[in-house]
Amino acid sequence: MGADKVEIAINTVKIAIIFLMMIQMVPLLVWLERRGSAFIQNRFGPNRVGPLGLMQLLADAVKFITKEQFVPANAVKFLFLAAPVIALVPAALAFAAIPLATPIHIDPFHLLGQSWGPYTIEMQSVRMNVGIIYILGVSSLGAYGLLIAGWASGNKYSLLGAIRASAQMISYELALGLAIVGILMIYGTFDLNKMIEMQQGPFSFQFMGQAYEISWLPNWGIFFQPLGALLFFIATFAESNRLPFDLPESEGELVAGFHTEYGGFKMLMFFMGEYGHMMVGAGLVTTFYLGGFQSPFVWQTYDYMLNLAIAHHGPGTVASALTTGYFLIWFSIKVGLLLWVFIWVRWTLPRFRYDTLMDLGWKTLLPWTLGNVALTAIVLYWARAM
Amino acid sequence: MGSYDVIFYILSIVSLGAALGVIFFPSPIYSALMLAITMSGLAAMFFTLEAYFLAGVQLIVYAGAVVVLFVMVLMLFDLRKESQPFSGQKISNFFKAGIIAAASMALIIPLSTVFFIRTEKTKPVTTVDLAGTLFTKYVFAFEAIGILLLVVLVGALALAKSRGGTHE
Amino acid sequence: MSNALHVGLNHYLVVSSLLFMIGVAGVLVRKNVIVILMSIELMLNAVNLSFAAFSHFNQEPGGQVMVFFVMAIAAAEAAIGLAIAVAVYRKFNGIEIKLFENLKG
Amino acid sequence: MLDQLLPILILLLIVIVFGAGMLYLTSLAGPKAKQTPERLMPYECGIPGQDPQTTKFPVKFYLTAISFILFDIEVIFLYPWTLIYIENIKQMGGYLLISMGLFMGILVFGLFYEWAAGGLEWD
Repeated sequence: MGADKVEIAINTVKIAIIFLMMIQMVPLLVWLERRGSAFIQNRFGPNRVGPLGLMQLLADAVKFITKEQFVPANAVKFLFLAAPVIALVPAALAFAAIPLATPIHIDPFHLLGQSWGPYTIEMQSVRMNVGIIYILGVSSLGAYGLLIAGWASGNKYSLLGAIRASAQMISYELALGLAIVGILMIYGTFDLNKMIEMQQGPFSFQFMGQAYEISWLPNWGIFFQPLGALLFFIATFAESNRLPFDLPESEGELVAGFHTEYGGFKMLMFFMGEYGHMMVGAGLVTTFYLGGFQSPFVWQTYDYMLNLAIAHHGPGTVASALTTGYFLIWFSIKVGLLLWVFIWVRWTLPRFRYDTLMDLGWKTLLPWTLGNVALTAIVLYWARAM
Repeated sequence: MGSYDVIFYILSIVSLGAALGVIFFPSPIYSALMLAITMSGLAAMFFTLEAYFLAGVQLIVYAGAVVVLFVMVLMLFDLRKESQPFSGQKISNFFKAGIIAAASMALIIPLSTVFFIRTEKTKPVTTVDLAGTLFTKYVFAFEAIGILLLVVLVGALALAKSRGGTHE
Repeated sequence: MSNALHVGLNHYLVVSSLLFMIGVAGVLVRKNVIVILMSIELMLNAVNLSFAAFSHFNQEPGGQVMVFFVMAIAAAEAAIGLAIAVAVYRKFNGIEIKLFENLKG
Repeated sequence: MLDQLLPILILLLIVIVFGAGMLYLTSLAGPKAKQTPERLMPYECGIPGQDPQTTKFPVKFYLTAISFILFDIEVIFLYPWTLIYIENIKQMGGYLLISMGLFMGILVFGLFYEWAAGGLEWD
């Protein structure tokens, strides 16, 4: 967190900004979802409130805030109110470890009669040297939010919906953990920043001693592990209970599954948890398989962009801020595209029945990921050790 | 009293308090949630010991799988608050003396040496060392764990399939 | 006094022994089988903590490997313990420890 | 150590304060309606619900949770293996491949045994 008080303060503000940025994404994603589904189903979607329905976000927010704080009769009051916060914690903690861009280097400057020393601010809340294990550990806590919500609302059907949702979540967490092993074998590290550094430059690999290089492909993880990327992406759908995996909320008698009795801002918090998991999933897919925050066509390393900026603006804060902004834009473009795929799949694919859903998790995804791990190990051994 | 020590004391108070909650809450679902807090607190304490990989594994295995199983099973039993959760049977004096002796020994020895022995934090044990030792020195135990897991899987299946009782 | 508060190996041992004692007390005191299983998990975690502390202060990776194995075995034990508890619950419709006496041969 | 644990604790604090604060504020802002007994009934799509004791005890869920724990431990042992596999693949790659192959083989056999014994069926 930095040595002196100032750096700790800067980092705390940065953590709060990244968390609030994640929270601000929720109304935007809700709007994108409604416009997107309207576009897919050939209708208009919200366009009354402000241009293109953008003010609809504000209208939704006000509606959620002014709803009545309703707690049903045989609910356990404290847990009933605590469940939305518990559902929000894993997504926020997991998003903290995803690298957004290269760090900003600020040169010493003079302000308010004091000279402030040089700072480097990491563009992520916490730089973990076991990044991916921490993210898996924290997102496995997501099941508690559902279980407590289902049990505390005293409604028999929401309890059943909660247990179904958490059973689905834990079985796909297995496939998620195994799908990552394939790409981890190739990177050989858990640190997400090192993984992104490894994905620089044109596509190059060693095979039986010679090094090959394909100059028109970027050196991204998806070209090393196409099957692993697909399996990981499917598993992130199920992790965030998104369609076609949101069956526990949609059956006739389960009505809305574990959040049947919830309304107002508590409901919005469950949305924040769901969209938070979606953004963590999209961030992980970009970091592992799509080269993190790097631009696809300028394949040189980071310093290429830095030198370009320095050539125009001279070394200093402005140059590094420009490169960080450049990479931040590329990161948000990739995550945005993946979020659109989440929404696009939701409004095109039909829903699974519960037993086919669990069969897919245990009988197709799990064997495929095990096969992928075995195949990668053998091919790696054949390529590198022979 | 650096900031490192303050964090250690906060985490240990949280973990021990939650552990006390596990055994003193009458309704078992509350004690299961307290167990989840204890596990996460211990994961944070592994962080202070710079065993980052262990902290992540603790979160994945304990806080995210074992305690979720406890919570699920308790919810399926649908128990409400237990009338009198503590077993009232008498504990013989000999047994009580043994407990008090063991407890005091376990506390006095580390507490007494706190004032004399000063252990400095060394270079941390990295995950690569852990993996290196695991697959070279302890590889037999590693394979034995694989067989143990298979046995447990077969056992759990047999238990789940059995109707309980003597028929068929 | 402030020298003694500087955290060393012994502080971790004190916390681990306290946690172990809470686990033992839980096993002795409670009636519900699942809470007894949870107290056993507490005891195993106390051992994990002291293993990690010794491994950190003595620069010995063996300690962390032991924590790894203890976790694997404790999770397997919790799984089997719960499977037995559920089987007993389905048969005797109660979850107190005294129902387990009916399992005698 | 500190620059990895402190941000997480601060973020946890921020999330809890944000969540609890917003809940409290919105409870002030919302209207206060009269709590009639019908209104407080759990939502059963209008049909008066039975009491919760009559639900059938579904055994299937805890079996999934148990097999999840067992295969999760297998995944946990794979993670340190991936760290050291690529680096010293030249000198001990074969040895590592065989040791992990044996471990995974045992557990894949366990998975197929569970599949055959119907552990993964959903009635």
